[in-house]
This record gives sequence, C-alpha cells and structure tokens, in this order.
Amino acid sequence: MMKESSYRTGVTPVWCPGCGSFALLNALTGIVLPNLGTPGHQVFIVSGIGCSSRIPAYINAYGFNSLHGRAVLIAQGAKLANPDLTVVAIGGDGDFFSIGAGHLPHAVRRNVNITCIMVNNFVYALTKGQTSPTTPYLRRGEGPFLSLQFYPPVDPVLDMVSYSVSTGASFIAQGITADVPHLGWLIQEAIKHRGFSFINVLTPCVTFEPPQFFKTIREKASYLKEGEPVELPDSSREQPWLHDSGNITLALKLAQTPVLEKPHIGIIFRGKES
Amino acid sequence: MMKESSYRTGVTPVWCPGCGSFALLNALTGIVLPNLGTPGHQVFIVSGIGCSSRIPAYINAYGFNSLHGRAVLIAQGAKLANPDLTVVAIGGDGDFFSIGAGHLPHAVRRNVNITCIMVNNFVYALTKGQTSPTTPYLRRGEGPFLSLQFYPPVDPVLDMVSYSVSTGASFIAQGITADVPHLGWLIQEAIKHRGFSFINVLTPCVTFEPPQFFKTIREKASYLKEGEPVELPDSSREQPWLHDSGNITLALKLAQTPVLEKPHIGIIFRGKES
Amino acid sequence: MRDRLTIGIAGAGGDGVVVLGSLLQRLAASQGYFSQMPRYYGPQIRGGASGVKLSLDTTRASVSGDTVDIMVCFNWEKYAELEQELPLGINTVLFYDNAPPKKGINLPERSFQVGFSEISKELTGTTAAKNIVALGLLERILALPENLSKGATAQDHASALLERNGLALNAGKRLLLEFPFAELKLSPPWDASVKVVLHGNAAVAQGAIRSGCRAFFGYPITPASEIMQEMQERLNHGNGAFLQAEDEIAAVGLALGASLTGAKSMTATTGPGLDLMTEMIGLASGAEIPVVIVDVQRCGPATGIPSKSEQSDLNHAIYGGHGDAPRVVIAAYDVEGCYRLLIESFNISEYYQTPVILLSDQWLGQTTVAIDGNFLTRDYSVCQRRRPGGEYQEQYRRYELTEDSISPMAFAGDEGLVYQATGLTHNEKGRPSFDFATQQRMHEKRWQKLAPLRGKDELVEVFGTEEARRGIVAFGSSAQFVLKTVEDLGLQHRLKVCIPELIHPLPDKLASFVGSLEKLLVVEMNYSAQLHHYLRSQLDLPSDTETYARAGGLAFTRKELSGPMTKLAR
Amino acid sequence: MRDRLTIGIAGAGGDGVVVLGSLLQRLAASQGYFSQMPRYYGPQIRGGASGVKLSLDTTRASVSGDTVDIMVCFNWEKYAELEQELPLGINTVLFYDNAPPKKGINLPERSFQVGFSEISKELTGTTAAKNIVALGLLERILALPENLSKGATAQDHASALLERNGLALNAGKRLLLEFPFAELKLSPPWDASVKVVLHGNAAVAQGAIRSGCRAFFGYPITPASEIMQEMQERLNHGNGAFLQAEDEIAAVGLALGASLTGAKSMTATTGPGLDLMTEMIGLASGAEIPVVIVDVQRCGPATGIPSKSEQSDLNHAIYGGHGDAPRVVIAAYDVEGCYRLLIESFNISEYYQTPVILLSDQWLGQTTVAIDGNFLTRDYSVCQRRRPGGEYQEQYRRYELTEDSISPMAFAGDEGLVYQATGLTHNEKGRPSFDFATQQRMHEKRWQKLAPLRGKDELVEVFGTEEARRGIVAFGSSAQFVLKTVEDLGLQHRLKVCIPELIHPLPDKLASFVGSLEKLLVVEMNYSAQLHHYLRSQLDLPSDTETYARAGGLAFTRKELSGPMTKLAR
Ligand SMILES: Cc1ncc(C[n+]2csc(CCOP(=O)(O)OP(=O)(O)O)c2C)c(N)n1
Ligand SMILES: Cc1ncc(C[n+]2csc(CCOP(=O)(O)OP(=O)(O)O)c2C)c(N)n1
Ligand code: SF4
Ligand code: SF4
Ligand SMILES: [Mg+2]
Ligand SMILES: [Mg+2]
Repeated sequence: MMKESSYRTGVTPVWCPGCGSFALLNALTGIVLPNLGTPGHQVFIVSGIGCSSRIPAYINAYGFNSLHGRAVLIAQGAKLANPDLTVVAIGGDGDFFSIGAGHLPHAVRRNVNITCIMVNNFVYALTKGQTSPTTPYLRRGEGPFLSLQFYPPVDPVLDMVSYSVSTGASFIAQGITADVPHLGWLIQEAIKHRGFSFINVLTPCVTFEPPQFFKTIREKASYLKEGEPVELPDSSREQPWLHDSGNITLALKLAQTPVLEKPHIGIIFRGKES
Repeated sequence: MMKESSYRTGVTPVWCPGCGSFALLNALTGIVLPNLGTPGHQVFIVSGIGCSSRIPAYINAYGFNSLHGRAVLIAQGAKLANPDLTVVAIGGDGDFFSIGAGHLPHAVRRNVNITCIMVNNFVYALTKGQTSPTTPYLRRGEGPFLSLQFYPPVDPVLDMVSYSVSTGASFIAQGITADVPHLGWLIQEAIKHRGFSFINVLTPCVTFEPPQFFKTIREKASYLKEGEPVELPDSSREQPWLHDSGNITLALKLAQTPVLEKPHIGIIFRGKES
Repeated sequence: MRDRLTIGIAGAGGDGVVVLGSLLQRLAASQGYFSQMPRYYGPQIRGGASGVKLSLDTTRASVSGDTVDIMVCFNWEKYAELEQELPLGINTVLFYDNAPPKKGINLPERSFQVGFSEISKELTGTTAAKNIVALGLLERILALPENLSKGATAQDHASALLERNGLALNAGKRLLLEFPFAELKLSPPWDASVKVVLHGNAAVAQGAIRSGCRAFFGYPITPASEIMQEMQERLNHGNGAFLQAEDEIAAVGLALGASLTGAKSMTATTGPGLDLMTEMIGLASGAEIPVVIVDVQRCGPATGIPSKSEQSDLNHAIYGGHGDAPRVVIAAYDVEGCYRLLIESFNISEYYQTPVILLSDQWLGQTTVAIDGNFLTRDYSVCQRRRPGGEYQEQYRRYELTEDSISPMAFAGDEGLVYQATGLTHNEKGRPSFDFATQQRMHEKRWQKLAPLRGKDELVEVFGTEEARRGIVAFGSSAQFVLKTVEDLGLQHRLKVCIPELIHPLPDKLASFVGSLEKLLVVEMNYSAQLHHYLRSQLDLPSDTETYARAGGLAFTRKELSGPMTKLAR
Repeated sequence: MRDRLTIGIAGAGGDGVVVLGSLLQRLAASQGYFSQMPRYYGPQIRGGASGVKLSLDTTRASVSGDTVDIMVCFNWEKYAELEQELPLGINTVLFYDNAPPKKGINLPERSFQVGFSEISKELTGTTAAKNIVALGLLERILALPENLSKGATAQDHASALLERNGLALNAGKRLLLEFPFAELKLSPPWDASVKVVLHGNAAVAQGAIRSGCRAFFGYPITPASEIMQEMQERLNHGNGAFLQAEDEIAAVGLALGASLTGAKSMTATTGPGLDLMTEMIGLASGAEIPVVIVDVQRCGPATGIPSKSEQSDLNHAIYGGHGDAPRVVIAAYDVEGCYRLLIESFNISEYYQTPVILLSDQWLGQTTVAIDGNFLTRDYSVCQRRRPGGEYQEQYRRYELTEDSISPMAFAGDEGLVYQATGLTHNEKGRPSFDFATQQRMHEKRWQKLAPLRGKDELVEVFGTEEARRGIVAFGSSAQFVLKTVEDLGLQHRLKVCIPELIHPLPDKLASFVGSLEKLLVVEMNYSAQLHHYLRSQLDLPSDTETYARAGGLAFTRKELSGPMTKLAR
C-alpha cells in the first residue's frame, strides 16, 4: 500500500491497517513533496497529539509531534521566524476543533503562510473512541451514526470560511483519503497558496467508527470544479450555482452543506494572496 | 446618569466617566431584572476579567468575577447544575474572542440556556489600550481607526451565527450602549430565549478609542425590524431583503456586513427553542 | 497446591489478551480468589503489544512477584516489547502459540508449543477464539470450576462470549491431559465469597457517586478516561450534570460553576490536563470554591509515556500555580483507597472550601483487582458544606473571618444570601480590595483553615512495629511494592513503613513517624525525588536518610527494592 | 544641603502625578542625580488613585526611607488610598492643593496649602497644568537647573509639555520665595554624567534585544505589558518576529516554534499567564527547546492585586508542571540585573537547551530608576546554541547522549540534519519510546545537563564581611530593602547578605553561604515562605533559622524589617 519515497523515514507507522493516515502519508511523501521538489530540510511538519499526529516521525523532513491542540501555534512561530520553510501543521479533529479551537480564528486573520491539515476521522481515536466536535449527530432514529452526546457537531469548513470573511485571504479545502492523488493535489495547491490554508481531510476512523460511515462519505462525495455547477444535497432548497472558489459569499453558502449529506471535495475558497 | 434600582449594590463602579458599561449596568438593573421580575437570588452574573467584567459587584444578584476568558464556562456549569437560575455571562471582546474564543463554538452547540453579553469596546481596555480581536483595521490611509497590528479583526457576530448553523438554535443579537432601552429589551429577549444567547454590545471605549469612533457607530446604527427591509452598506452589491430573524441563511448574510459600515442593531438570529 | 500464582499473557492487539485475563480474573473472583492484574499496552490502537500479569491469591490481593509462574504467549514479536514487564523465570511454565524467533529469547525448561490458533481455527473457522482455548487450558490447570455462571458477571457479554465459544473452551480444557502440572493448582480461597473486580479508575467513579457528586466534567486522556466514561453512564440520566468538555480548562471551569450552585463537582485527568487546570485551581483556592480533581499520573514530562505509571506530578499538585494558592493533596495507594479517598476528598473539599487534588496513577487506575467488596457498602460519613443560617439575612459576608477561618457558603440560588465573589483580592464581603492588610489577612485565612487537617491521623497508614527505628515512607501505588518487598524479605520487624494518604498539608502522624526514626528511606517513582524534597522542606529528617527514586515506565521489582531495603535494615 | 531626598506625590488619575514625577526624575537625572521612583495605582483606569515616591540621591539609586521628606498632594480622597505607600512623617514638608478632610489626616507641622490648581487655572485657563506648577516649586526647592534642555530627554514630548506650560512652571518657581527650606536642597551629584532613566520592564526588553532575541510573542497583562510593548517597537520593522498572541498558551507556543528554527525566542507575563504556559514549559523542558519566559510577579492567588508586587510565583517557577520537567529559574533584584540577567537567561537557555524563567516583580518592573548607563554598553558574552558540525551528515542524533548531556541542536532548515522530535518519551534519535530504560536515561540527561550551573558563582551576590556567622538570604526586589535596612541599621559588619540571582538549580555559592552561618534569616514577600522551604528542601539550614515572610501589596519598610534583623544580629 505504501509508495517508496525518499521522503519516508524508516520508522514503521503505528496506525491500524486501513487507517486513512496512511493515505495522507502517501499523499505527502509520494506526491506533494516530490512534486513541489522542496528538499526535506526546508519542510517543517508540526503535529498535535492524536493518531494522525504521529505522522512527523514518518516523514523525512523536520518534524515535531508537539502538544494536543497546539500544532498551529508552533507552526506559525516557526514560519514567522524562518519564512523560507514550508510549514505544515497536521492534527486531528479534536486537536483543531476542540482543545485548539481558540487558535484558529487568529491564525486565519494573521494569515501566516502555513498549511493546516485536519485529519478529520470524526472521533477521538487515540484516546479510544470518545465523541469529537465533528462526530456526526443525528436525532434519535434518524440514522446510524449517533454521537454519545447529544450535541450537533461543529462544522469545521463553515467555521473556517466564516473566519476568512474578514480577510478574504485564506485557502479552504476539503479532501478525502479515499482519493490520494486528489488529496495530494489539494495539499500542493494549499502549500502554494501564499497565505493561511486549511484542509479538512475526511477519513472516518476505521476502528472506532462503523465501516459504513467511510463508505457513505466516499459514495456521496462530490467534486468541486471551477465554473461547473455545484451539487447540492436533495434536501437543499437552494438553486445550484457555478462553483467559483474566488467568491467568499458562494464559499459561505457552499460551506453550509452538511458534510454527511453532500461531502464537497475540492477547493471551497481560495482567497487573494499576499 | 444612574437609575436607582433595588438591583444595585452599594459598590461604586470603577469605570471612567462616560463608559458604556454604565449603560449596560443601567439596562440590567433598571430594565431587564425589574421587567423579568426575577429576584436577585435567582440570578447569577458571571464575568471574565476586564473593565466590563467588574460589573457583578454592582448588581444585587449572585455574582462572580472569574478569570479572563472563562466566564462562559463557569456560567454553563452553574446552569447545568441549577437550571432554575438565570445565568448571564458578561465579558469583553478580549475575553470572548481572544483568550476565550475556543469555548464559544462548544457553548453554542451544547445550547445550554445561558445569556452571553460581550461588551465590545474594540480594545483591551483594562490593560490600557492594546489591540483586541475586534479592533478596527483599515488599510493604511483608509480611515481613522488603525489597529497597531496589521490584522483584520475577527467578526464576532458572523462567527456566532456561523457556529449556530448546525444547531439552528441560538439567539444572536447586536446592541449598542447608546440606546439603553433597546439594549435592555434585547437582553430581556435573550434571557427569555430557551437556549444559548449571545449579544454583541457595541460600545467603543471612551478612553482608549478616539471619540469619533463611538459617534460614527451611533450615527450609522441601523435597527433591524422583523419583516422590514434590512439596510445594507453602500458598498454592498446585495439586494436588500426583508428581515427575518428566524432564517439562519439570511442571518448569515446579514452577519457579513462589516460593523463599521453598517452596525445592525437588533436580533440577528433567533433560533428554535428547546 | 499453592496460595499464589502469577500468570502472564502477551500478544498483539487483536489476540484477546485482556479479554482472556479478565475472564480468568472474574472466574477466579467468582470462586472467592483475590487477584490483581496490571495491563500493559503501547502506542498502537490495533495490533500493538498487549499484556497482562494476573496474580491470583487465596487470601488477599497483592502485587505479584517479579517473574511469572505461567506464561501464555500468542506473539513473540510483541512479547519482546513486554519483556521488562513479563520476564520469564527459570521455573516459568510457558505455553506459546507459534515457534519463537531463533535468537533473543531463552525459553525456560518447561516450555510448550500449543496450537491455540490452530485449534481455534479448526473448531470455529477463525483464529479469534485462541484466547478462549487458552482460557480452557488455564482453568483446568488452576482447577477452577467450569463456568462463570456462579459469578457476578453472569449476564454480561463475557459469558456470552464464552457460550459462543464453548467448543474452543472445552478444547482448551482437554489440552490439560497432556500437561499435568499439579503443583500449579491453587488452594481453595480463604473464603468463598464472590470478590468484586474493579480498577482504581472505576473505584474513583463509584466513590464519587457514593459521596453524592452531582457534576462531572472531563476531557478524554489516557489513563484517566475510564473515570469520565463511568461518570458519564452514572450521571447521564438526570442524576446530575455531565459534559465532555472542549478541553481541561473548560472541564474544571464547568466544575467550578456547578460547585458555586452547591453541587459536589469534580473532574479527572492526568499530567498535561492538570497543567492546563493550573489557573482555575488557583481561582478555586483564592475564591474558596470546593472542587475535586483526580490526577491519574503517567510518565512525563510533556506527553511522556501515556500508558505507563510515574509519580512525578506530586510537585505540581502541591506547588503548582502562581500566587501562593493553598490546596489539599491526597494520594491513594490501593483500589479501596481510590474509593474511600474520593469520598474523603469531597468531604475535605466541601468542608474546607478548597480544591482537593487526589493523586492516583496509571498502575493504580488501570490495574483490575478482585477484592472483598465490603468497602463499597461500608458506612462513610459524608460532609456537607457549611451554609449560612437565617441570622445572616442582609448581613451575609461570604468570606467572614470566623474562628476556624471557614466562612459559611451560600449556594447561588439561596434566598437572602446574595453575594458577589471575585478572583481579585477581596474583603469579607467579597468586594475587591487593593489593600495590603486585606491581602495578608486573606492569605492567612486560606492557609490557616487547612491546619486542622494535619491532625487527620486516619489518613496516614503505618505498618510494622512501633519500636523500629528504621522506616520507609512511600506513597501511591509504589507503596504496595514497598509493603510486599518488606514482607518478602521478612523485614517486618526491623522496618516500619509509613504511607501518607494525606500529603499536603503534611500530617502530624507522618511527622512523628519520621521523628521516631534513626534511618529513613523514601521510595518513590520519579526521577527528582519529589516526595523526599517535600518532606525535607517541612521536617527535620534523620541525618541518615536515603532515597530510592527513579523514573516511571516499569513497576518496582522486588529485586531492585531489596537492595536499599536490606541496606536500611542493616 | 543633603545627599538624599524622598518626594511623594499623590492625586487622582487625571492629576498628572506620574508625569510630574517623571519630569522631576528625568530633570534630576540629566544633572547626574540617581533616583528611584515606584508607582502606585489602583483598579481604576481614569480618576483612580495615583502616586509616586521619588527618592533622589547624589551617589546611587537605592530604596527610599519609609516616610517622605516632601509630599505633594492633589487630592485627599485618593491620598487616603495611598497612605500605606506614602506615609507622612512628622518632619515631612507637605504641599497640598485643597483643604484636607476634617478627620483622618494628621497634617505635619510644616504643611502648606498651595493653590496649584488655582494658579494653573489663572495662567492657562484650565487646572491641567497644576502638576507643572508643582514641578516649578520642587525644582526650585531642590535647586535643580531651570530646564530639561541639557538632558537626554530634550526632544521628546515631556519637554514640549514644559515649553507649552512655561508660565505655569515659572509660577511654580516663584512660589518658592514664600517657602524657604534651605535644608531640603540637594548636594551636587557625585558625578555629573547624565543618568539613564528606565524601569525593570524596559531593561528586560533592552536586554533581550542586546542578546539577539529575534522573536517575541506576548499577551497583555499588568504589570508585564511594558515588556511586550517595547519589544513590539523594537522587533516590528523586519528585525524579527513579533505577535500579540490570542492568549498565553499561544504566546509561548509561538515562541517554541520560532526557537525550533534557531531564533532566540521569548515571552513575558505574570502569574495567571505563567499558569497557562505550564504545559508548554514542560514540553520545552522535555523536548529541550530553548525559550526565555519573564514573569513579572504580582499579588496572588488568582487575579489578586494586579498592580502590586508579591514574590509568590517562586514555587510555580521551580516546581510547576507535571512529570519532572527541569528548568532554570533566575531572579533579578535590581534594574541593572533585569538587563544583565535577561542576557544570561538567553545564554543559559540557548546553551543548555532548556526553558529559563526569569522572575521579576511589579515593583522591579514598574519602578523607574535613574542610574549609570554603563551597563547598557558593557561587553557581555553572548552564547549560541551548540549546533552539529559536518561530521553528523546522515547520522545526526538530535538527543545524542554526550558527555555533558547537551546534544547539538540543528535548526529547522539546516541541510543534512533533518530530525523529528516529539513530546513523547524519545530515544537519542528523537523517536518515540515506551521503554523504561530510555525514560530513565532521558530524565537523567535533562537533569544532569543543568548541574554545571551550580558553579555559576557570579549569579550569587554576597554583601558583608565573610567572617560574619549571621546572614540573610533574600531574592528579587525584596533584597534591595534588605540591603538598605542592614545599612540603615548599621549592621553591615555583623550580618552578611546573600542574594541569589540563580535560584534553581541551587548554586553552590548559596549553599556555602548558608553553610557558613550559625543564624540565618530568610526574607521574602509571600505568605508561605516559599524560598525558605525551597532552601530547606535542598540544604541543611542552621538550626537557628528564621523567616520573615508576608504577603505582598506593600513594599517592605525599614521599620518592619528592623525587628527580625536586629534579632538576627543580637
Ligand atoms: C492536554 C491534553 N489533553 C488530552 C490529551 C489526550 N488526548 C490525546 S489525543 C486526544 C484526542 C484525539 O482526537 P483527535 O485530535 O481527533 O486525533 P485522532 O486521534 O482522532 O487522530 C486526546 C484528548 C492530551 N494528549 N493532552
Ligand atoms: C490569563 C490572563 N491573561 C491576561 C490577563 C490580563 N488582562 C486583563 S483584562 C484583559 C483584556 C481586557 O480586554 P477585554 O476582554 O476586551 O475587556 P475590557 O477591559 O476591554 O472591557 C487582559 C489581557 C489576565 N487577567 N489573565
Ligand atoms: S484508531 Fe482510527 S485513526 Fe487511529 S490509527 Fe486506528 S484507524 Fe487510524
Ligand atoms: S478604559 Fe474604556 S472600557 Fe475601561 S472603564 Fe474606561 S471607558 Fe470603560
Ligand atoms: Mg480525530
Ligand atoms: Mg475590550
């Protein structure tokens, strides 16, 4: 399953077989870094704490597996002090949207040129299956994926787009680990974007989420293409429009689609660069 | 300037003459609490740290001046343990949107029935004038209010509305200390709303912001009335629509108006109650 | 026939190691056997190394010896990661599934390859029941009865599992004919009453419920999450308030809010979470808000080794936080203590209006024991907060300077007692003050009110002959290893052992213990000898004082402790 | 003519008290006078009490006596709030604007109502220049020259203010004819060189720049904000990275990120912010990332008294955080030390790859002093991080166990030295490890690498005759008051005083100081005697040891210290 790449270290990943983190690792070491041609020593991968946050040890670049929720801080500090580095912050949905949620609006408005990859497995995986802020929530009886707690999830992409309204500058995208080449392309674009970028990577945990969850998302996934009509969930009463990732108001509309109903894969918003 | 009210303690406020916090105090002790008729012992006012956070000491209700950024936590805990209490969290823009920013999306999704009042003076006042997350930012030369740091502000109302999209439940409003009766009414409605409510109270600090700032906002203020057309800033290319505080999509559109261009005063969104 | 027996089981994540250990433990408990079973696991969620070390005993639960009597190995590669925890002795009887690697492992004399997987596959079509085959084998060796039906666990999914795999179980039992080890048979238990099986984390949660805790807020973290999960089940049905918070600052902040309305409130975490709670703990101390915080310690610093025990949060528990904010620190050293001391923590927290930090550790929190369940039903006095009486109307001063420095505390919601509090320096009415005299007086109040705790002799356990002039001080789960080693070395009459459960403020009984000694040894599982330095900061220690302190990550062994202990006794 | 003179000024927020004090201080500094001026303020932003206590001296800057020689009072109501800080003595010469309240205030014999406001109003149309009128009066009393033009401050807005208010100034000067107090005249300064005027917070910022700090991240908090503001000005123009962070966790997290790329990075805060940084400090310790954290202490616990000094964060600085994470703690006791020790903090932090906490306090941070500026231009050795040489290609081990336990550290961006680090327990290569031996070895590494610091004699100051067998240990700004009181009491030859700047690890020189004593007194400004307990935890203290420890909120007075000191000397 793993591509050989000079960007891999010799360390064996601790992930479960079939975990989407492998796909991210492949995308980064097999596609993104080779394509960008950035030597490993000019790349700095910072992660939080969680399953996906183990990734720096597997990539032959500068890396730091830091604290739960704080990758985006270390990343900004590093980039500010050494602007030549390509800096990528990687973490889980718990990292970015629970304990680290307070850092995001500020990272967006500062528009420091880093790339955040949220490995959204919809659960606290490393701590063995507790509800995360993105754990799907359906009213009783409405569907198969019921969070233990009766709160609706936060909507990471909507939040990120809404944080970007005042700056109009960030790059917000959604990827899926079922499609590594596309994920690789998205990350490349995000890194190339001169400013803050955020990618919500859909990858339901294969151990703590029911198997049909990943399947559902994969099947419903709808790719966004510039200038082509966006697909909306059946429940939506909106008129479809032509996708324009440069338009923040359309992005905001797009971001309101619940991810379980219509997971949009692609660039949601690409703001002006600095 | 101060109304006499049995909801006042004998403690003299430490605020500067003319500070908008007096107006909030008047609204609460002169309008909200008398009108609701809730006895002081059934009310719990929790604040953070900052100028406005001194307010609990002045109100004859249970009160706690807690920690910077954490009022919303204490408030939720109290309400969960004693649902009979009317619980109000009060704090500054620094409190709610800087150090405490990570707690808000979660408070919204839990929809605990508390009321948050953000005394938005657009600055860190108690610590003597540093940039806050709402400090206006204009590109050099664009206007009189330039933040020391070159970041656009976060947009509290937009964020709060966008957090509410997944629940469709909160109550989000914007008030102004220049209009105490209206502010009082808003707070009353917020408290009566069975679920989480948030009011962004516009009140530029009279000590650390230029005097014309408050004047500008007061003059540009536009009141939202149900069923009547919303006023949009001149720069807006949107078609005005009829205000419907029950419609989250319209609320989201409304919330995109930059507050300095058109400060909408009123109920932005009033979601379904629990 | 023997009174004690230790069984090691090792394998990979999917091998059912913990299920096997648990079934065996519960089966034995249902017959009246005591036991203790620490768990060993690593960073991998699936497929990582997994081990348990089950020590069965006819008379009481105590820590096992260094080596195991019986070892079951499903996977040699994973075993290599667990070798420190599950060393093989020359007398160990070893059963293994597949052939061991050529080098690295010295098989004991009595080693047997048993095709657990093969048998499972043959009988059930998959290898998944290999642990049940092993269970059958072990049951028979130990001469345990045939099934769990008699036990407390009759209805649950464990017995369902067994029923589904009856074939495999029986196959395991039949294996015995080929391996007759009569000397591994266990004597009948000392009494046949069914033992309860639980770990320290469960005991903490049950103690919380017992003491009337009505509000729990937490954030997942290994090895404390079990407390949160158990509290979630127990508080979720209108019995109280429960939330999984967005982080640990939120968890303790929510708890303080609930506490202000009069609810007994708590949270549980480990090191990194405790760090984040620092500011709020100071607020609880300064504004005198009761709250209980359980810290199930793990290896530090930073993320350290999340699944392994250390006792290195003691300093932070005692001293953490700016501005001289007193708090109470208690440490449990066994599972019964986790239960009893959680109740005690609430009693102290509520009575003295102070944050209480209850220290546990990974070993204590996650090791399941089978013990006498009497402590769960015993009578415990449960303290209530002192509340202002009717005389206070209109005059209520929240921080009144009373004789014992404890001020009656109204609950938010109480009629006629409205007050406003603050984390600022405040006077008796709770009003902000910038005055030195008030600052000094309120520091005094908060520190002095805790002084009577020093007299709580019942929170200091002393073992051994009073006349001994050589003694050991140890706390937390390490104390169990100390007690066991003293006994194994037969030093009970030369050494006494003091286990303070109340650590801060320092109890008088601990002080007099230390004062009675000519030679002292302090044993603790942290690199910098935190307990030793704390004791030294408060007491005159004997000039002949030594410490045995080392990092965590591995339980103390009898072997390593016997050096310093023999020296102490000499 | 006299060598020293203390002037108190009190009023309400808008009265220009601080401006008056500053102008006077700078005017005197421009003539060569030394001085020291603490500020007193309360919770109100505008209109609150505001006071300064300016002690001018011909030979050096030192703390003032308890009472003031001259007092200027603009507002009696506000004065009442400052009475503790600015007590009137019987010999005080008092000038006041309006009539004092009937009761509560005992006016000294030489009290004069001077219509500062009235004169200002008459001359300028508003009362706003009343402080300038007072300046004129004081200038003349002290026989200071006419204007600021000679001084270092010529161009700034202070002199502009004076020019604008020339009339008021002159009116003030003319008042003197009516109040001839020749004995209040100051002797000429010891040397006429212009003195620099700055406070501890400014010195910290300037020290940071001097030592090559290239990254500062902070969050506003009283009384540390001045450091952030000065760093913002100095780093904002492409000289480095500066951000006002969203909170203190962010501030220190950003600093660690910058440090990993090789930038000297720091943050500054006070108690509540330090609490929030706890987890990150542990990470810096565990992953060995240099960072300097300045803590300008204020009264605690919780929010406490934000504008007043205390020394109660010492425990947290030394012990705060879970998991045995060593760090270095340094404490400045004067303004020159703030500068020098900030450089030293970076040197240590960079060389030893460890977080360094530099303790200052509100009194030190916000008291402006006029002192010899030589220290600003002196040579300081500036340490660089040890980096791996070319021999490491392909073999680089980030946490190599070297002889001195310091591992060469590559900067993120360095070619050929790529490594991956983690807050998990890790081996020499930085790879996660779950192994006890590694855990123990890495604890050892981190603790042992700091051991050589104990030999840093230059970070421990000892005053007095070596032969003395009675001594005092004090740290931070309190030490200034101790030194002054020893001198005032004429006890220099009976007592010696030790001021450790390096607190943790405990320096040998401090140990031998304590070891040389028969009687020890530890003086500190916190309720629980933190320094005393820390010393006791590490050293055998003389059996005759006493502590003088009390809450903050008010500077030590000579009066209160003389009791314990006289007793010590007896
Ligand atoms: C301060 C702190 N609190 C809690 C934890 C425990 N913890 C480790 S990972 C994690 C969450 C994991 O969820 P997520 O971020 O979604 O990552 P995943 O494992 O799902 O990839 C938590 C709560 C921690 N390491 N630090
Ligand atoms: C943890 C912590 N960090 C910093 C501070 C210092 N502080 C006090 S108030 C404040 C911000 C004030 O701004 P805001 O919240 O907008 O309230 P305002 O004073 O403007 O009403 C800060 C940073 C603090 N009290 N606690
Ligand atoms: S538990 Fe889930 S997220 Fe973690 S490694 Fe396994 S599949 Fe991946
Ligand atoms: S500084 Fe501003 S916010 Fe604070 S009291 Fe004065 S006017 Fe109000
Ligand atoms: Mg996750
Ligand atoms: Mg503000």
